[in-house]
Amino acid sequence: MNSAYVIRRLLQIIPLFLAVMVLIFVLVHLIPGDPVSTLLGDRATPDIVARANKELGLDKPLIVQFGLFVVQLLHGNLGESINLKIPVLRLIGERLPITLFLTVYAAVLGVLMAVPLAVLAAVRRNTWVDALIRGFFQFGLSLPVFYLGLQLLTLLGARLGLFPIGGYGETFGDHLFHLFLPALTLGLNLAAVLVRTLRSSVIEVLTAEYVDFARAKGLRSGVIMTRHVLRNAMIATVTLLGLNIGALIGGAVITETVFAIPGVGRLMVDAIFSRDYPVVQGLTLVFAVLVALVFLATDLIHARLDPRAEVV
Amino acid sequence: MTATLPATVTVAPVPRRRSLKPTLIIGLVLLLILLLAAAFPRLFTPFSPTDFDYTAILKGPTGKHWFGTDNFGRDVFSRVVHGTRIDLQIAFFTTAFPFVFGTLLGAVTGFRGRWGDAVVGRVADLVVVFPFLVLVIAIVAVLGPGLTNMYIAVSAVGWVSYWRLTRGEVLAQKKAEYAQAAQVLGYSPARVLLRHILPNAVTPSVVYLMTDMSLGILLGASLGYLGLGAQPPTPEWGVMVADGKNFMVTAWWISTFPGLALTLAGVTFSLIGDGLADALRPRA
Amino acid sequence: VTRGGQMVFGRYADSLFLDPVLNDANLDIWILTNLYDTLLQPTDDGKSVRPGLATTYVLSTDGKTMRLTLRPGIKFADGSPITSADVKFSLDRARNPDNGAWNGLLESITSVTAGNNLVTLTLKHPDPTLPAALATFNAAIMSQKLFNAAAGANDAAKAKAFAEKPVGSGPFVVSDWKRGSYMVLKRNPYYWKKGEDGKALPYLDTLRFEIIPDDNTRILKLQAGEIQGAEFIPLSRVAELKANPKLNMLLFPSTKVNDLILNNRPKLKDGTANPLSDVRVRQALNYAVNRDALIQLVTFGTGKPMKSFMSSATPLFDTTQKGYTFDPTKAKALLAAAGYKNGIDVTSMATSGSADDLALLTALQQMWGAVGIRLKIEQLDTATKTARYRANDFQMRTGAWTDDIADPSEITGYYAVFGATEAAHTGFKNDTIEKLFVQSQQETSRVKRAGLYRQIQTLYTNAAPTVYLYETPYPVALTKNVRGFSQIPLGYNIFERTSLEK
Amino acid sequence: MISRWRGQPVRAVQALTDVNLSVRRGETLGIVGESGCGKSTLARTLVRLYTADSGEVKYDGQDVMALQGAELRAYNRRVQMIFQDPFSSLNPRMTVGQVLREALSVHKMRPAEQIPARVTELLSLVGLPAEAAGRLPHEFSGGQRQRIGIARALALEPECLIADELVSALDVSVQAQVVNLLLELQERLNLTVLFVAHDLRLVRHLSHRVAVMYLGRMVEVAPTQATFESPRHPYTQGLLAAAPTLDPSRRSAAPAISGELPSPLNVPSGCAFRTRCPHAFERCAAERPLLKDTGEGHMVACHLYDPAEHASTATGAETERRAAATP
Amino acid sequence: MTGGAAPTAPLLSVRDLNVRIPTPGGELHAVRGVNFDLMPGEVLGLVGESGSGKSVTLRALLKLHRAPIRMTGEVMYGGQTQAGPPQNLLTLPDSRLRSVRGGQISMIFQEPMTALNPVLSVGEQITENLREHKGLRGKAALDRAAELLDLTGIPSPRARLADYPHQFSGGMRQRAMIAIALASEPKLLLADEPTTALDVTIQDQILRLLLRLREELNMSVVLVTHDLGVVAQTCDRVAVMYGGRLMETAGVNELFTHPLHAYTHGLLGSLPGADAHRRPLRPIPGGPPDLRRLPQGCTFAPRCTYATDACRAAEPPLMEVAAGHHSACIHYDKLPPIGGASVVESLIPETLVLDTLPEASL
Ligand SMILES: Nc1ncnc2c1ncn2[C@@H]1O[C@H](COP(=O)(O)OP(=O)(O)OP(=O)(O)O)[C@@H](O)[C@H]1O
Ligand SMILES: Nc1ncnc2c1ncn2[C@@H]1O[C@H](COP(=O)(O)OP(=O)(O)OP(=O)(O)O)[C@@H](O)[C@H]1O
Ligand SMILES: [Mg+2]
Ligand SMILES: [Mg+2]
Repeated sequence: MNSAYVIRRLLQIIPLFLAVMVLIFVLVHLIPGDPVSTLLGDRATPDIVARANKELGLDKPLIVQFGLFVVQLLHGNLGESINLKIPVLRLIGERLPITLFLTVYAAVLGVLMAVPLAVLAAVRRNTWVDALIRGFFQFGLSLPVFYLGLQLLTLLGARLGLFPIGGYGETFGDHLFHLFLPALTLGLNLAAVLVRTLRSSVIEVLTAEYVDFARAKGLRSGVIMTRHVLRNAMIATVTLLGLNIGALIGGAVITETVFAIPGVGRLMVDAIFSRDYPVVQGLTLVFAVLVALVFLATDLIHARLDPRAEVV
Repeated sequence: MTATLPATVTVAPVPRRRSLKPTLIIGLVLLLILLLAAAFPRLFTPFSPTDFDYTAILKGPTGKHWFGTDNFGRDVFSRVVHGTRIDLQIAFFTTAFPFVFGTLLGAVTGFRGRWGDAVVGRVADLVVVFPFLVLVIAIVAVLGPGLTNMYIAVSAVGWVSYWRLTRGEVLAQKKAEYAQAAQVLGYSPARVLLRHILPNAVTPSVVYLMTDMSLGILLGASLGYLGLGAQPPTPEWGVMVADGKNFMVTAWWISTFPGLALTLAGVTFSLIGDGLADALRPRA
Repeated sequence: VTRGGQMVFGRYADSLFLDPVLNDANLDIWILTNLYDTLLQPTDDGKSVRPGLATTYVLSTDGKTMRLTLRPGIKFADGSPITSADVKFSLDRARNPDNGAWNGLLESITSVTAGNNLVTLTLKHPDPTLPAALATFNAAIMSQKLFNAAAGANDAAKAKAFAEKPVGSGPFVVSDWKRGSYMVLKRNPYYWKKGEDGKALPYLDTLRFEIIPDDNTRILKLQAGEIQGAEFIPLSRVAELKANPKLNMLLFPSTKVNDLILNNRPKLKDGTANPLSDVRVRQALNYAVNRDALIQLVTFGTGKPMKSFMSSATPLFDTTQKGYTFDPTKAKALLAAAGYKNGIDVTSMATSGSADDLALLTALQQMWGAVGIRLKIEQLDTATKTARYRANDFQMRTGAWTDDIADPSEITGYYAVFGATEAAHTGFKNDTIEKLFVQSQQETSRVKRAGLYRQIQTLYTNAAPTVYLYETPYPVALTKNVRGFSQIPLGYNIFERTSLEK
Repeated sequence: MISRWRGQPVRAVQALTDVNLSVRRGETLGIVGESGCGKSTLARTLVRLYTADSGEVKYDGQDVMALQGAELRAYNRRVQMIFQDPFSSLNPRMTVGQVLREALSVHKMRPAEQIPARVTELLSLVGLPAEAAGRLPHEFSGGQRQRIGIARALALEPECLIADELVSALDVSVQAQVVNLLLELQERLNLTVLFVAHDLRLVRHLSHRVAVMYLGRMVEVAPTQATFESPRHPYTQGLLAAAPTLDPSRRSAAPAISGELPSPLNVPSGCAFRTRCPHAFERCAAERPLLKDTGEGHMVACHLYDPAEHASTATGAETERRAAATP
Repeated sequence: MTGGAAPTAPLLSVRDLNVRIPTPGGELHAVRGVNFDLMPGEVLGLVGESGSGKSVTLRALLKLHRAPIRMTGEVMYGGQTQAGPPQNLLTLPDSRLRSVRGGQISMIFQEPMTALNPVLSVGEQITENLREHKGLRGKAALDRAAELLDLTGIPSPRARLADYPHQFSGGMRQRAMIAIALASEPKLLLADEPTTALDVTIQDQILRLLLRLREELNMSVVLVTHDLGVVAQTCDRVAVMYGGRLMETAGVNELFTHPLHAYTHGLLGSLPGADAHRRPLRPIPGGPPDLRRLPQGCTFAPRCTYATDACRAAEPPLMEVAAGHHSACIHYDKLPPIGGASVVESLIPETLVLDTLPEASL
């Protein structure tokens, strides 16, 4: 893995970014509805709407608006939210860390759940233990997040009072505590996906010659499991994890709603529904870059784990 | 030269078919049940899934209403059974196009490579980094709400997975000797790809298709939560779960039973997927 | 009463813009009066006004001048005095036609003159709505000095800067605001109102709004005692929470009406004929609605049938109005008379994700289906829905309205008068109503004005440009120890007398 | 000079052009060499699975590299390949009958109604029962699968067979069955065979002439007997010495050739073998030896046998070399 | 078993070894009653066709098979450092077995690409063995690892320790694997086709290396292969396996000159000989048996030209038919003599002496 590769990959994000930029601009302006009348609702007379549109520059031809958008972007400015009347960059700056925290937390919990259980299922494959683990995660995979989240909230939060209901707290420790349930909800879903692949790769790796070779060397089974089996089995899983984390970043909407977490997922949905163009555009661009970075990170980790991976 | 070839070599009687794995059998049986429920919902249900019964609002499960009734006095059991058709439809339509298109595209680009592959790769990148929800909402907003447009939105994104899977597999398979043999036998590229490589490269896609079907239904539920999915009074499991969420405390049965149905469908698809992975693996 | 303490109140969404003049949404309006005080204030029943920052107002006999006397010794939350100059500044800003969506409420004022502690308003014409308008959020009094000190080149920019942490004259002042997450209000030590104990209000030290979008989560948090109050309790949960001994489930009377807004035009946007242009069809739609059943199904018994286009809590609501009864036979007959023996197909837009809209339309599908009206539901996100109806591209849509001002003119101007928004975009226009409304806007006699409104309501009901459904209350749940909270029919959440008892 | 789109194997073809390696009708040419030396690449290039960027392969006077579409398919009908791996060389999802019928019908080898009969005929030709037609490849043993592969190639009635490691994957007892089949078919159908293998014993048994490759280059091409009895190139000699003989009484202690095969990505300059050659001298690093006829069709690419150039170094060595060259 | 010249106790003594593998198509009896002895310092070749059970046998010696595969019989190992009676490895508890595995007995696998862990550097894979069995850590372990690589003939060993298996060529991988196996200085090396994946020139190098190391370390070796040439060049004694059973065991010269089993006979006969250019070979007809459905009697009978009803009636046991020569063929005495010249031949003429090549003088 070399820095030239990283730089090249980073440069590749630029055309992607441009494509996303054009696409999102066209798309948000193509969909019917406009921010002003949505915000003003019933009471807005055509005059008022027209005036507000003029103030926001929404009366200009689309191509001009696009030009202005690009010019602003070049100055590092993502514009100002039409609804909240504060700079988009600030808005994202406030909310993104929460979502990222949640995402990483969920990924960590997901992996912590998936790895030992997948290994257990693989080692005890085709026994009731395996069936139980797979059944449990199938359950996790088949239930909508809002249902799962609410059940966890009701049970672990309200009934047993183990965790706070919603919110995310002030300090790092608070975050860990408050975001446990939402992270668990997302993590369960993630783990459900991971367990499937991880289990089959562990099974596959277990039959590999080098595992037998390791046993023939007289190594302890713990060493064999971690050094030889898991390291190899994780290779395929890391890519999958990357793909899923990418999806998680933008897909935490429902979790954020259920758990009252003011993250970007919720912001995005609100912004789309209210046609808050600058927010949608800004968030989309940030998402795209983030997801691309996650993919890059995944590839780098992959290369770390698998010396055979060609990173040139 | 007097070669002493054995006139014929006896061919050992190998069992023609590996016996189907129990998982696949259970999966197929469950699918059959689901299909029956989808085809003839009335056979199983004494009540209409849409008619109100003001005298039985929010009643818990009883001998009459097995799964209880909802806030309109509709029989939850009937709604769950009738929902089967919609949800299988969702499972089918959210995956049919992505599967066919993604697989074929993956086959062609994997086989041909070069610039077509590069272009599709870039488009796939774009699709993957673009927030899905924005796309769905945009498409639904332009075309109107409802399942059809949800299908379109999902299709616009869903093909990428199949494209990746098939492309990778075709890349691997085209190096296999049987594929090269087909080329050397002077078959047209189309024949080599479609008749020889594709059938051997489609398995991962088919297996993923099963997972994807569960995910499709689940997505339908999530979009239902945002009001972008099935439109009332259509009984759709995901939307039923979403609708029942306000009654989760007072009338748990409204969302729990459709939730179980979702799980059942998920289990069915995943059992079939695992079974198919096994059955489709060519025997060496 | 116990003083002090912090109350946490769960809101379903955060405010957007805390400027009294330039804000747009109920999310702002409904809490603004806790931050900004007005010259007059709506009474608790929302039907009339009482003194606020002004102790009295006097109208000239021709009704074209109003003189208000400011309360002595009043201060902004930073301790600076509230002067008549501030009042002039605020009212001028509020009525500036370039500013926001609300200036129309003060449209009758031609000039504001500030005297010592007197403010004189000169009017274009006698305006019976003016006292109510002065009790409305947009006429709140801001500090000219503080506002002008805010960063920004023009009014809009200053407003943005100022509204991030506004200092007003209301009982509370913003101390911390994390958008989308929480907003902390501190007690304004300079607030003029006195409590039961003779000391200054408010009782609470701090008031914290937590943003909890999901209904279930809000309730769970309330039940767990993590918050002391929660707004927008789903009506389906009301009975359950009422039975909870630890909670007070309150249903505050509101001016909220829930109706179906019909496109009355002969042709729909796509050029097809619109059966709803026939008054008989519209009446049939109204007759075919079983409001009592709807109230049970959708509002879980908490609503009451609409009798007029305006809510029964709106001033000058005519108590003799009957609205429409449930009469499917008559509905059928009317449809037949209109030439639709085989029924009609109609489509209604609904707000996607709104459980209430869905429940309502699902129920209507059933009821109307029985008389041959086949309803198709089209769920659209708010923006699309708004864009569609503003472009008259709809046949029916779910509608809901809450008054912002303690006067019937607002809702009437929107629903019954053609005006700029074509009678709530229905395209309905009744010449008599138009005339009566103009008259009512200058009629200072309450009795005569009530008579005009009675005629308007009757005419409107008969023409049925909308389908009357039900009125719903504001459902707020509080823990048992919370006292003195109210939400007035206009929706304002009033925390000035709220206290946490031991 | 030539480069295939990925690089190295190029040299295989380059050697071919230099040598003007020709295969006569009915002849069996054996090609041996270590793994990765380009045997398969050469075989595949000949059937146009790979295309040479430059250089020329002529079949019956036809430039094979220039063939396109129908012409190429017609060429492939005449020049068929059989593959090494009995497991992956058959489409696992097609029955033997389908495989053969497809080949027959695509190339219209027989009218439709005669196809089933021809399938049976082909199967019996390779010693398989007629009912084999209904079976899938996995139901056969490795040796039987190689027979199926041969039948598939024969379906097109080719003139030339290119057999890439045809029997390498088979056990000796079964290997012999397939070798016999190949011998018999060649006799009966007058086939030209290019037999690519690394088993020297088999190559000697089957071939009329043998070509030895090292790192993509031809180092020695000679009649079989000459190759095995008087190998000239040091590599050929080492290769033969390294092959384990079946005589337990003849064991040697020292390895025949030391060192590893260099990476094909980084072929040594001059003679590619010089890094492992016990006889390497300065010139071997500087100059690439060309394949030259050293008499009786025995061609070697080694400076030791290159009198013209070698003369300039030392005369003594020259005489010695001559003595060795004509034993 | 046959101590012959060396009257010491065998290092390894295998009795009635059976391995049964449950498969969906029925139980696969992969190894059936295998018996043999291995003397200290001896190289035993285990030959047989693909699928005859060589690898399964070898793995069973170290109890490497996992449930549901069942191993029965005795694998008596007498080479423990602390002198004591030989122990049955098949019944040894895992904790004790671990010190034997890799410590006393090492194994090298057929495919160095798949047997080396692709994600661990070669150095890590050697040092983990040193840590486990020699207690070496850190620098000491690295030094020793480099020494071992050097021993197997890998140039600049120190630098190559950090390389991953895929950065090695096939021959080097096999050397690395040997280095790993030798790290613990074992008494016994089990080599499962250590050269099958390699080119002849490399195979030649590796085999010479093994023989040299055997001398230096006085190891015993079990060498599994299906290449008779390799056997001839490397082994002291040979065991021929077919259908999960040992068919014949003999000293290596004995086996190549006087094979006493129809199968060995056929095997040697099917090889191309020097004198029969382009003549039909003499294959053994048919193919190897399906271990799930073994024929009645001698497993080789269906392919055997000498088979009689007696062969098909009962499976003949492995009997001593000559001194140190065991065979499981009831017709061992009726086999025609093997055409000595045609089988035991050398590939290259003995007359060719490499040194006669012209030497370039400079
Ligand atoms: N598609 C390819 N891309 C890159 N390199 C290739 C490709 N095919 C072959 N090579 C390289 O070309 C060289 C020659 O390979 P080839 O397969 O022809 O060797 P071979 O002599 O047939 O070896 P073997 O005995 O192992 O089959 C090797 O170094 C190989 O790695
Ligand atoms: N894990 C297993 N599961 C099922 N069958 C197995 C397993 N391992 C080995 N076998 C079967 O056991 C038999 C003997 O296999 P083994 O690997 O010992 O053969 P071998 O003599 O080593 O052959 P080769 O020369 O191909 O390595 C074969 O039929 C094989 O298919
Ligand atoms: Mg090859
Ligand atoms: Mg083996």
